Amino acid sequence: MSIVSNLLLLTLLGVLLNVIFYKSEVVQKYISLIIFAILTYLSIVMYPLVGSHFEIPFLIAGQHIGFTITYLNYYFALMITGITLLTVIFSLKFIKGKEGNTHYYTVLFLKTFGMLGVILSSDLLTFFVFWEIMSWSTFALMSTGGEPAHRSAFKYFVFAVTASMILMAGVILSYSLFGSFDFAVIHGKMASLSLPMTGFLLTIFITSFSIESAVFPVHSWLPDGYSNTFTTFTAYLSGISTRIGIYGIILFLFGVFGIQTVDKLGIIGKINFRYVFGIFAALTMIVPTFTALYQHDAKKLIAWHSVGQGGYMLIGLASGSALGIAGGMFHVLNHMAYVVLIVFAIASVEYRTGTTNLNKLGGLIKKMPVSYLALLFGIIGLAGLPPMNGFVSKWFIYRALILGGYPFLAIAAVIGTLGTILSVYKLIHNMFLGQLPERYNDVKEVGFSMQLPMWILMIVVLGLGVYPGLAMGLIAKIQVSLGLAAVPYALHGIKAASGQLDMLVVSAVFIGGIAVTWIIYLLGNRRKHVGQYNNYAGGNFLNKSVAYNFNYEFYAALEHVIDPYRKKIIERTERGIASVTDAVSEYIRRIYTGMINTYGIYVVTAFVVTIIILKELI
Amino acid sequence: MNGILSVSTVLNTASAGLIVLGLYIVFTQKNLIKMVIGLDLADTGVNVLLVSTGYIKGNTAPIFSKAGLQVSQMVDPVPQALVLTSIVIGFGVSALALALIIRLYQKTGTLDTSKIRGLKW
Amino acid sequence: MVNPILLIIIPLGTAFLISTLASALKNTTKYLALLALLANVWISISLLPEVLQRPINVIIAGVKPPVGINLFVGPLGAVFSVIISIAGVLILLYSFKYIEGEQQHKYYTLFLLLITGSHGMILTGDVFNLFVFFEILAISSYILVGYAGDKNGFEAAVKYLILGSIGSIFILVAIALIYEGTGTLNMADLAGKFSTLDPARRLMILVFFITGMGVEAAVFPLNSWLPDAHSSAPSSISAVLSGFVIEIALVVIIKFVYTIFAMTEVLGFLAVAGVITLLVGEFAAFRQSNIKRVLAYSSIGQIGLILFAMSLNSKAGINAGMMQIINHTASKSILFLTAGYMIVKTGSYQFSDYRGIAKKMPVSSFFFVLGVLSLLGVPPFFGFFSKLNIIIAALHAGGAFYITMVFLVLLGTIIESIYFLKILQVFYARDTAILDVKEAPFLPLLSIALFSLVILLGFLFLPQITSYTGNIASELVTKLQMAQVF
Amino acid sequence: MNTVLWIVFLPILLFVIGTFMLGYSRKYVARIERRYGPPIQQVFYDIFKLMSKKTNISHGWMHDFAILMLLGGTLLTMYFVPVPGFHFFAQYGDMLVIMYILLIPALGMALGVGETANPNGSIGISRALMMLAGYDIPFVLTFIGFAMINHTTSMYELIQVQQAGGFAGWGLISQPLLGIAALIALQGMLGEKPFEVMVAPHEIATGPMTEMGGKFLGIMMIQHAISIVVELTIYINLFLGGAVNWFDYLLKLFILFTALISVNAVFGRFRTDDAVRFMWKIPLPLAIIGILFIIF
Repeated sequence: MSIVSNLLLLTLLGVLLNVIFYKSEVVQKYISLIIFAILTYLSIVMYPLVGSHFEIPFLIAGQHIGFTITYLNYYFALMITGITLLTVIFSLKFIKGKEGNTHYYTVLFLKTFGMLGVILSSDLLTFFVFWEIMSWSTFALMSTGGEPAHRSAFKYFVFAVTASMILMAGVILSYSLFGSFDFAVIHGKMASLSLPMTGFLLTIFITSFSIESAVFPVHSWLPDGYSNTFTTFTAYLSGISTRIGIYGIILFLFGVFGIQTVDKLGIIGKINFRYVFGIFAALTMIVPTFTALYQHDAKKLIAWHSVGQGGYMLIGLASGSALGIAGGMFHVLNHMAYVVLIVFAIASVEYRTGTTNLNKLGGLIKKMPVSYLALLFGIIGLAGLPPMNGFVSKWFIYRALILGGYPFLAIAAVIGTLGTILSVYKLIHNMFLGQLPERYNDVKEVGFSMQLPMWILMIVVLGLGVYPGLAMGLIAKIQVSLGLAAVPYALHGIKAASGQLDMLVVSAVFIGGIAVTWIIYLLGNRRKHVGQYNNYAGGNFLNKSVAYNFNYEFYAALEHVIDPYRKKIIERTERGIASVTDAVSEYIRRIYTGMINTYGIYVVTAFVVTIIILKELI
Repeated sequence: MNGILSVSTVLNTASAGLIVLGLYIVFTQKNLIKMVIGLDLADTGVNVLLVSTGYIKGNTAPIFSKAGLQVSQMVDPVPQALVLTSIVIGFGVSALALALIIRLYQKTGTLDTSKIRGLKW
Repeated sequence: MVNPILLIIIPLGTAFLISTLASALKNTTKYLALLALLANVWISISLLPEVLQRPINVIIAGVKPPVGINLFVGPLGAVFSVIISIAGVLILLYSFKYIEGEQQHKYYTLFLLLITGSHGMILTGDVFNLFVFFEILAISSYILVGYAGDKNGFEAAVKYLILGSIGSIFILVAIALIYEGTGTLNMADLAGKFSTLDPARRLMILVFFITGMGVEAAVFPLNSWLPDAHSSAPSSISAVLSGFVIEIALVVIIKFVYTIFAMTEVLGFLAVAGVITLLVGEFAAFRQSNIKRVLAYSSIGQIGLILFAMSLNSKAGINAGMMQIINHTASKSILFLTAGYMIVKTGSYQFSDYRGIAKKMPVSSFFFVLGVLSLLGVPPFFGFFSKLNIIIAALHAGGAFYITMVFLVLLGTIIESIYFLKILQVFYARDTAILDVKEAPFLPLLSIALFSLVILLGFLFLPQITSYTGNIASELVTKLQMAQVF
Repeated sequence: MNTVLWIVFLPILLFVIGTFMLGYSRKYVARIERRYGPPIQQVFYDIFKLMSKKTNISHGWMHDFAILMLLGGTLLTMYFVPVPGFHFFAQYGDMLVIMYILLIPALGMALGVGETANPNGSIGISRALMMLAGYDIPFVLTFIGFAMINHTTSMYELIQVQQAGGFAGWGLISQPLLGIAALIALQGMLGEKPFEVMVAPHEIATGPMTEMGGKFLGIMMIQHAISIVVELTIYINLFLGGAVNWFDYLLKLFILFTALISVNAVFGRFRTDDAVRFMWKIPLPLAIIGILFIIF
């Protein structure tokens, strides 16, 4: 039981040590490495303790701070500590000597502390306390990296504080309704609550979590916020930070409210709460994914996809079937693995070339093959093509949607996938393929400490793709523990009555196909490698002075088709809200005119108004 | 005294009139000195009101000026004590106000409240 | 038993002593003031346990109430005395360096008078005495607002004075009406007799009193003096005014409404007034560029929140409101005091001129952040627990009305968070325009640090604090203490 | 044993069919254009010629690997699509799997072409991917509708369902809107005119094939032959009731292909944006209306 307190205390210790040694980067990085290694170990060996409960004897409003270990939060704890460890390993070199890195590890620890607290908490109040710590440290994470980061972090803050306040209202409303903060107690009393109130409460919670997990239309803080900070933080934030919102949604939909309660919340006919939620998820998949097409910055492109991929997780959860929920939860892990892999690859390129601008890069495959491979694995996962892991979870989701009778949500998922394929190809093409600019001629592959996390993640991405059962075992247990039907899984696929999935066979046939092709390939004469200037140029010659490349406005024609539909409603609404707030506050300020005579009149007016109102009251 | 005009009615009316007049001056006059005068007027009105609360018809001042004067023949002494305190305070506030206004005048060169709006919004 | 009257006499006596001995003592008068306030701290703290057992009723000059004048020290008075004394000492400590010059003895005299008035207002058991102490407090704060001697200071002082005088006229009218109706000025006596008055007169008295006191308590729209006064006063005085002066006036209103007038039916109206005050304050602060005006408007917002909490007509509400007062006293003092040295060092009130000040004044900036976090109610700082309790209390009051109010309160918090964050981002900007700014001296920082201990470690002492504030709640809501004495 | 034989001979079989179909297509179009046209086995000669070229230019390892991914992915798809007498792999992957492994060859080629560092290639890939966004959405939507109504995503089971219903059970008959939408999308998927802007020989020097020569182009042609058959088979399986035997199968292949290349022969090519717009304006609403019919 002490493992939970050890986990939390160790992270706090990490914060403390990093604050103390804020001057020495070397000390900081080794402390962080060691502590995160221990944390990862601890969260792995936490497994036998699943089901146990733990309290810190400290009262807030008559409530102990309670923690519990369930399969669900074990799953998330593993992801958090694992990915943080990899981020730290990657950062060892990456962050060295960068401006503004003094508190790099401190905020990382603080953020981890908040996230671990959120997922391990067993009652609403503890959840909220850690949620707040998490939001503030996310803000701190986003703020590192200069003026644009400050601005976008500010935007995040506005959303996050709104989310926090909504969550606070929900937390306290449910306390006054149920008389307890404890998840289990609330779950037990849920049936006694009237349906409109249940719907109201659930909407409050889901709205709050939706903001944190960047669901359309409250997603706009994410792309800038994630892409303006350090690239390693981009990876960390996209990989796990946003997904704590998903954790909240899973916990409240299935753990606290229960799927039976949620399904009672009908609106009209087949349209129920889940369906409405699914529509938002569908929009989350489509709109941000196609916005990603327009990006010229690798980090921003991935950040937009990070929004879009959240839609897949949510739509899986919204489908309500065992397969869909499993797909949603599995996609959290898969997305984390491949998105971090992708961003690490981008970070490697940034580390060597100093830019992530897609219009300035190109041809780096010759110089950085490992990073290229990492990016390739990542984008195949992201696009959801076999045999990588992204395919498996997306397959669950598509299938759940089709068989559950949600054709339009399913097509939204397909549209999202197509948009993803298009933009990830642009990503890999503009960075690694095409012509290598002369200025990158002496670029080298990154060192071992940066390659290691990439190799690990490549193995994870491919491994989970071929053997999804590795994770499905835990997910099935989570489903059972949440009172859902478990998905019938096998080590390398799924067991279902009609239309099965066996990733091992798919991969084996693929490899077989490649082998056959290789034989055919060998039948021909030997190929000869030539340089990039030895190229067809319509009969002309090429040399380094000729920019013979196609990467700017890669999808101009498609953009031309989509443009009329991009009304930027969200942006304009946000700007509208901001200017209304400004105007309101500007008018309210004007109450204080500076004229003492008016002030006196206010007093008498207040007096008269009070009398008039109170006369009615008494 | 008989009829409508009892002493307390007169006093109450007078005090209400003074207070309203004083506040009216404060709200309408732009000269700070005049505002202070208005405040003083209102203050006086309140003091009249205070005194009137202790008035008992037909009784004398609460001073043992004549032998054999009973307490029951006197008006309530407490409000008189209160009024004394209140007058002193009022005096102090007026003096302070005028002092501050003088300093303000030295800094700004005007007594017009519509021009003394360095602090607003 | 220590006589609570010393709480009033010591600062009052020291004030006169300082002003008479000023020529002899020169600049050492401040130590005298410190001694007096330290004595106050000791007295108020030693009173606490006793008062919680049974309230103390001090009879002055041997004449028993209801005729004589008395001090009534209930849990409310005792806890507030502690708040006033401690905040007073710490702010005085800050003033040691902050207030300089030949005439500083005037500052300390007035400061002590202000403390006298504060203690008097909260402890007195007599309605007219309340007025007298109110005037002592008010007059000393008028002068202190203009202490800096600049144009803004005088302008604010004059405005404050005129509005304050209007307020005191209203209070005095209320007192006259009270005396006319009941023939008594003693609060405990009044509490018994007030209900015998006819409703119209009760209403008149109540409204006169609330309006008059409301000017000092900064309830919208009576608070128009506040942004000017709090932003133009020396920062130490801003801290005092925001820290406990407006709260005292507010608590007096609450005390009267609950116990003396016993008109709890108007509480709903006060709750709405509180929320309106909160929203007006936060929105008005939203576009400010002067750091002290931001803080002043934020005080309006906070006072609205406290008024809302205390008007919930429940123990939980008063409990939460008291915690919020403690939080606001500590965090707003921190903010004003740190801002004070930033203004001194940079010479500017515009926070946009403080770009990257965190590099030059790291300690001050750090405390500023702490103050902001606690004020916004971020866990695990003290402000979180008070805000949490306020919302719990509000939702326990039940009904769509209070749910709406809670959402408005939370909206206010969002606005507040945004404008404070803007300031923090300026503080921690990477690029810095200021070159020759140094950290504030040690003594002021010590004072700020002691304040921040309250918000940092407050959550460890939650049970104790709750037991004190809980007593206040029962004093006000069930009127137990009042009955114990009489 | 039977399965092993199928696994070994299916690719060869489909390759032969595909090559003859390509040859037939050239001849058919030539006749419409009043030309004589090449012999029907011309494609065989071409492939043999390309495979035996001396010089094989490559721009790097991804260029080499892309070609393996291209044909490997196509073979993978081929095995999962049921043909009469062989549906061994259908139990390991359903239509959803097929839909996504169909994209592997495209991705492989895209990566390889990218490495060739020829802007014509990149433009071709860009166009191909945009076209993908155009035709794949309606195509997948028709499949979703069809799968939803039959409560299965397995292609083999979809065939069974259709065959159980006889001629009226054919997807094209029972769900005509979906069938027509998918037919139009299929034209795009095959890259026939009017949807062949990604190759556009006169504008971008055959696009993706610009830097491909020798055995690389040869393998691409082999892949093209197989993939045409596979894509047509998918349509047959989904909407033409599958095939009960090889005669039925070849007949349906022949008729369908003839229909498509007839369109190919008489149309010019759409600009990319027009093609995408066309796909989103005609087949997509058709498919949506079809699905609305299914729901209500």
